[in-house]
Amino acid sequence: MFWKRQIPIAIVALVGTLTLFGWFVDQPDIKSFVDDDATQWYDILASFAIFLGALNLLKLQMQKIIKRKKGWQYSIFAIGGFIFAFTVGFLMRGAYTVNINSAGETPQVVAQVVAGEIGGTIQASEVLLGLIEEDAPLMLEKVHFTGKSVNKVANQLKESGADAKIIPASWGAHLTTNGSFFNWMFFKVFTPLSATMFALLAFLVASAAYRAFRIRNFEATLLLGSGIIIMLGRVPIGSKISSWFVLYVIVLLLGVIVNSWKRNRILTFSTVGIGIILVTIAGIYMGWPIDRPAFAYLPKLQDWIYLVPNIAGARAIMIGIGLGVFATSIRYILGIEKSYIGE
Amino acid sequence: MKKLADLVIKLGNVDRRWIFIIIAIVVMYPLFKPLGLPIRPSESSQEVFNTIDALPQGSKVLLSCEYGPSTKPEIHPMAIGVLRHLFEKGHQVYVTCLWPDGQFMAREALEQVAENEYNLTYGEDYVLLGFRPGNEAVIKGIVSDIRKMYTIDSRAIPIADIPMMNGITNISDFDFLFSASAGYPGTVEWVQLAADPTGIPMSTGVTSIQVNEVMPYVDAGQIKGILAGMPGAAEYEKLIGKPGIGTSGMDAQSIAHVVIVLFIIFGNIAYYLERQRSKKTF
Amino acid sequence: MNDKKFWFTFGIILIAFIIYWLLGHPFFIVERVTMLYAILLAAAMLIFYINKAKRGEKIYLRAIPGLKAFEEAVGRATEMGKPVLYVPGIQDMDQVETVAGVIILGHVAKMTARYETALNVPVARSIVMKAGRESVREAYIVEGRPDLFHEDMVHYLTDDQFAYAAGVNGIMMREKPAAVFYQGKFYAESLILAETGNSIGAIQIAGTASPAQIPFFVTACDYTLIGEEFFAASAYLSEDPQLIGAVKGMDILKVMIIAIIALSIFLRVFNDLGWINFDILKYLTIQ
Amino acid sequence: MFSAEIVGAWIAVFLTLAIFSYLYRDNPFYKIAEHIFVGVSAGYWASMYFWTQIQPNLFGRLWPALHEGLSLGFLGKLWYAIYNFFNLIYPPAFPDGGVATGHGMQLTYIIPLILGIMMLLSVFSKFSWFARWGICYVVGMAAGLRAYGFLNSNVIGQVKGSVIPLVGDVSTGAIINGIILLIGTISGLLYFYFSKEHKGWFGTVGKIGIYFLMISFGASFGFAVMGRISLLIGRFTDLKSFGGAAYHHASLWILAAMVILLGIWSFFNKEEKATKGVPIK
Repeated sequence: MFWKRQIPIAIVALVGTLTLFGWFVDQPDIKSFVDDDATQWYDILASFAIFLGALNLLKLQMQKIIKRKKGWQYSIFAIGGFIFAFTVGFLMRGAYTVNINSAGETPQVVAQVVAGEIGGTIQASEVLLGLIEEDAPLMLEKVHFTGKSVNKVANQLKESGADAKIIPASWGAHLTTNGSFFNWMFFKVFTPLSATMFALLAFLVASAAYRAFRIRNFEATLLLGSGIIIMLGRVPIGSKISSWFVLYVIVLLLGVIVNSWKRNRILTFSTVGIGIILVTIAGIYMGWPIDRPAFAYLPKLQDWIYLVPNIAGARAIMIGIGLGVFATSIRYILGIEKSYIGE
Repeated sequence: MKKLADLVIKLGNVDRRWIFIIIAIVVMYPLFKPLGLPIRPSESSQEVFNTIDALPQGSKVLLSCEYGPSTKPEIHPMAIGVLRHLFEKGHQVYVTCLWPDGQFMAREALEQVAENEYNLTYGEDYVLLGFRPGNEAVIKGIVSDIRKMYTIDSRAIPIADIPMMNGITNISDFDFLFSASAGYPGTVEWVQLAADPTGIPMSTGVTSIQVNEVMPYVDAGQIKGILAGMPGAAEYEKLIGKPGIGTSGMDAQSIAHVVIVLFIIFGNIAYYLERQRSKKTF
Repeated sequence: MNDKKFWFTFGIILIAFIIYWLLGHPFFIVERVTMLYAILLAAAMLIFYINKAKRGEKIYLRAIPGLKAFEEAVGRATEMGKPVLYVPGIQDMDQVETVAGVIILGHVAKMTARYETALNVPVARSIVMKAGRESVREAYIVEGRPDLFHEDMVHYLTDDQFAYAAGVNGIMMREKPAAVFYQGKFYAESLILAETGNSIGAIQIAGTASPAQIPFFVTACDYTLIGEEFFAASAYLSEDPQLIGAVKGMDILKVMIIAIIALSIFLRVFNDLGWINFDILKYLTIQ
Repeated sequence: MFSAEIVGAWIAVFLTLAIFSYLYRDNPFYKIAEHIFVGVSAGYWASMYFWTQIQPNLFGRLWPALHEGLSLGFLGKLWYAIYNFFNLIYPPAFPDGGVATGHGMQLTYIIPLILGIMMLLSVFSKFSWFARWGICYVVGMAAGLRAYGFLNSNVIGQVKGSVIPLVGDVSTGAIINGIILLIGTISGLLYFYFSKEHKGWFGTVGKIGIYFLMISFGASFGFAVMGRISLLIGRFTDLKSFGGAAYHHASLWILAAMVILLGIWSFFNKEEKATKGVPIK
């Protein structure tokens, strides 16, 4: 129990206290440990946690396959995907380029190979080869995924008389070198998958707008109202909607409110009627400018909602969250809250 | 009247796949046939522009990329816009990433803007320090000693060999901080651990979803202005006078918003009619 | 005032700090002293009320409207002879919200045991499944209906977000529960779930602290426990003194914050008018 | 003809459309794409974290590259013997002569290494508690950082933001807005006050508070919709470019193939369709 329970709690208390009060200490040794080394340890452990996650995933998917659980066939794709990414990340450099140090005796032949390699005309390649100097070799832009394919090109170049050298990307940089295999995986496999997962939500939001966002009570009315104003006012089309149109809509809404409040037809119709007449008179008098009165012009109205009542609400939530996180953190440090070890 | 109400109620319960198709068409159409709606910069985007515009020439700017492919449509145009503005003014740009994906995004943006458009030199005008894992701890490391966090950059070049890293030891050596952020860790952590404790001026560009989480900081002056989602990016493109991806998405964005608002209104009418009817039958 | 241990510790820390300060406070970043006071004060407040609750002193918590609706919803499901569906979010037990969700699950299970209504709890993490089972089992035993409990009430679907959402949707379409509870940590799947629940006409009660998902729940569900309400609800239902004490402590902190805002505004007005020479804003900026 | 770029485009289009096919209904294409995603992202994350942190900042500190002419003592030789063993197994991360990432040797970093290895061992159920120490370090540190950060920026910073100027060089409009902001913040905070009944004036304050919160949630709602549409626009832009002649119209071909295959699949899986997907009223 001691190792499983007391020590972990002590670690949290010690590290937490050190980090929290490290903010106030100006002693170089402590400061350097708290600010630099302790944070580095944290980063390193965070990295190990990622590996742990990957191992757990493999374990789970393997179990699914071995026990032939429902849908186990799909787990093969998960494991296959992992093996592919792991190979590209750890076992293959996936990025080789060729440097030509000199074109040798027969630049025309070399130019032919170069043109085949990077595309473009033979003349253009000859010009490129002409630029080679002592310390400035020509770097061919094409990146090869495998050593085999780059060897082929290098050999061709050598056969045509050039002095060519294969330059592999260094380990670590191979992840983001432009054109590397890992880079290719990121943009061609990882990107479409993760981006499309999120894009699905646009459709689901639309369908929820149609079928689930209901005005049930006053709170929901406020919410949908401010949401609609933000949605229209934030985008260019909002500035094309006349403030007079918005005023007429407000009058109609007023009628709905009066109707649900008093349930009196005469009162409702007279409210709407008078409202429409007033707005029309004001409109004729002012000459129907699109952006006035400003409070009914969507971009302006949107800005006000966004900057005043919205911030008020968001600030109340922010302070609440701040207090909540503070309280939870203090409870962790003091060892009162132990849910992170499953208690 | 009754028939109309019947129709509305029936339409209110239409298979949702019809709605999916409508949205797909509405978003796709303007991409092929742009409408060219005018863009008006909002106050908070203007503030970002003014802050960056007022930086003295040759300032050292830390740009942090915390977004990935899933949020690229919103944040990438901002990163590009801000980079263009910074390079136009001749500032030095240091790029860090708190998200692993951010490194790819940053490289793409730098390639497009720094290399192709401005022909700048790596290591003198801009540097991509790259990604380091550890979330807020990385920020804390950059604040106290960037050289312990980054001994090599994303191209595996030692920091000592990069000319523009001369004299940079921690965050106080930078003049400005911009966080292009799509979530955790991101803007909130930069405010809490860098901008507030050290006082470095900071602006941010965030995804729409995050805006409300960050707005109180903007109002309290902890952040100087904010670019909010794709429209924020379009506004920034308008401010620097270089339309890009953000601007071209605005037509589709506008129309889709109108359609969704109409959906909400129509859905509620159907709901109202239906409720009226069920009240009568019981 | 009768918390001797608390005041004793408090006194020792205070005296130690005063001595340290009088010794010339070596290695201390003086600009951050406001923050130190704030941390000590806030932490002391929390600990004080947690201790108070632990000692068994009664702390009043107001009724939360959404919580009353729980009983109504279960009651209606009973009348209609349909099951109750409970979704405890998609995250693991390391999230505070999931913990709160499991605590509330126990409460709902008590009601379904009393009313003899079927309960269905699909979960997305295996640890949540274990915790949820324990909590439901205990509720049924407490209500004296262990015969109605069976393990499959709480069952694991899948870890993946959208696959889980699709699975829960399937359950809703097939079983047509009359009451659906969403209590826990939710992300984008919130609107998928709430929309489906809405289309089958169930009473829906949600509770979450993720600000970005609250709007979808508010518009699509009948009742929503918002943010801190949700945590307070779990404290209220679990009757755990540590949680209740913390809720009370945070309440007091909120009042103090409001008081500080009010005071600071006065001080600022006086300073701006030149009546006093004290700029409060300087003390509220901590670098 | 079949360059990596074009093959990649076809794969990207296939994966994109496979995920979109979920909108029709849950189907094998979606499930395949989803599982590939899970696997690839795990491998991707592991590679990124290893090459950006563990290799340069952990191994680089434990076994830094030895400068020429530097002689090691017995213990030093022993220490590097361990390294040479790693070098034998996986030379890319452990090149000959030490990891050259500019660090000096710092043996205190053995502690995170041990904690990290313990974390990995926790995959075996017997050692499952091994992970606790590492997790606790992370939890403790996060708690210390956050307690300060949140109290400073989210509480004190916001208190400062609420202290609005009422006199001096401020317009009337700004004062009115400031007061609305203040009322909203305070009433919003009081809505979350639990240890007093919301009745009488206090109830009214709470009501005002919830109205402000609702307006704020409304804004979040508007922004959420906005964000999701933006992401869809981004995806369609990509599909559009992959539909071009440069990629042999990948988007169109794969779309057509997928529609046909889904049609066939639906035809053979009709029974399920009756219970799933179709909205019920």
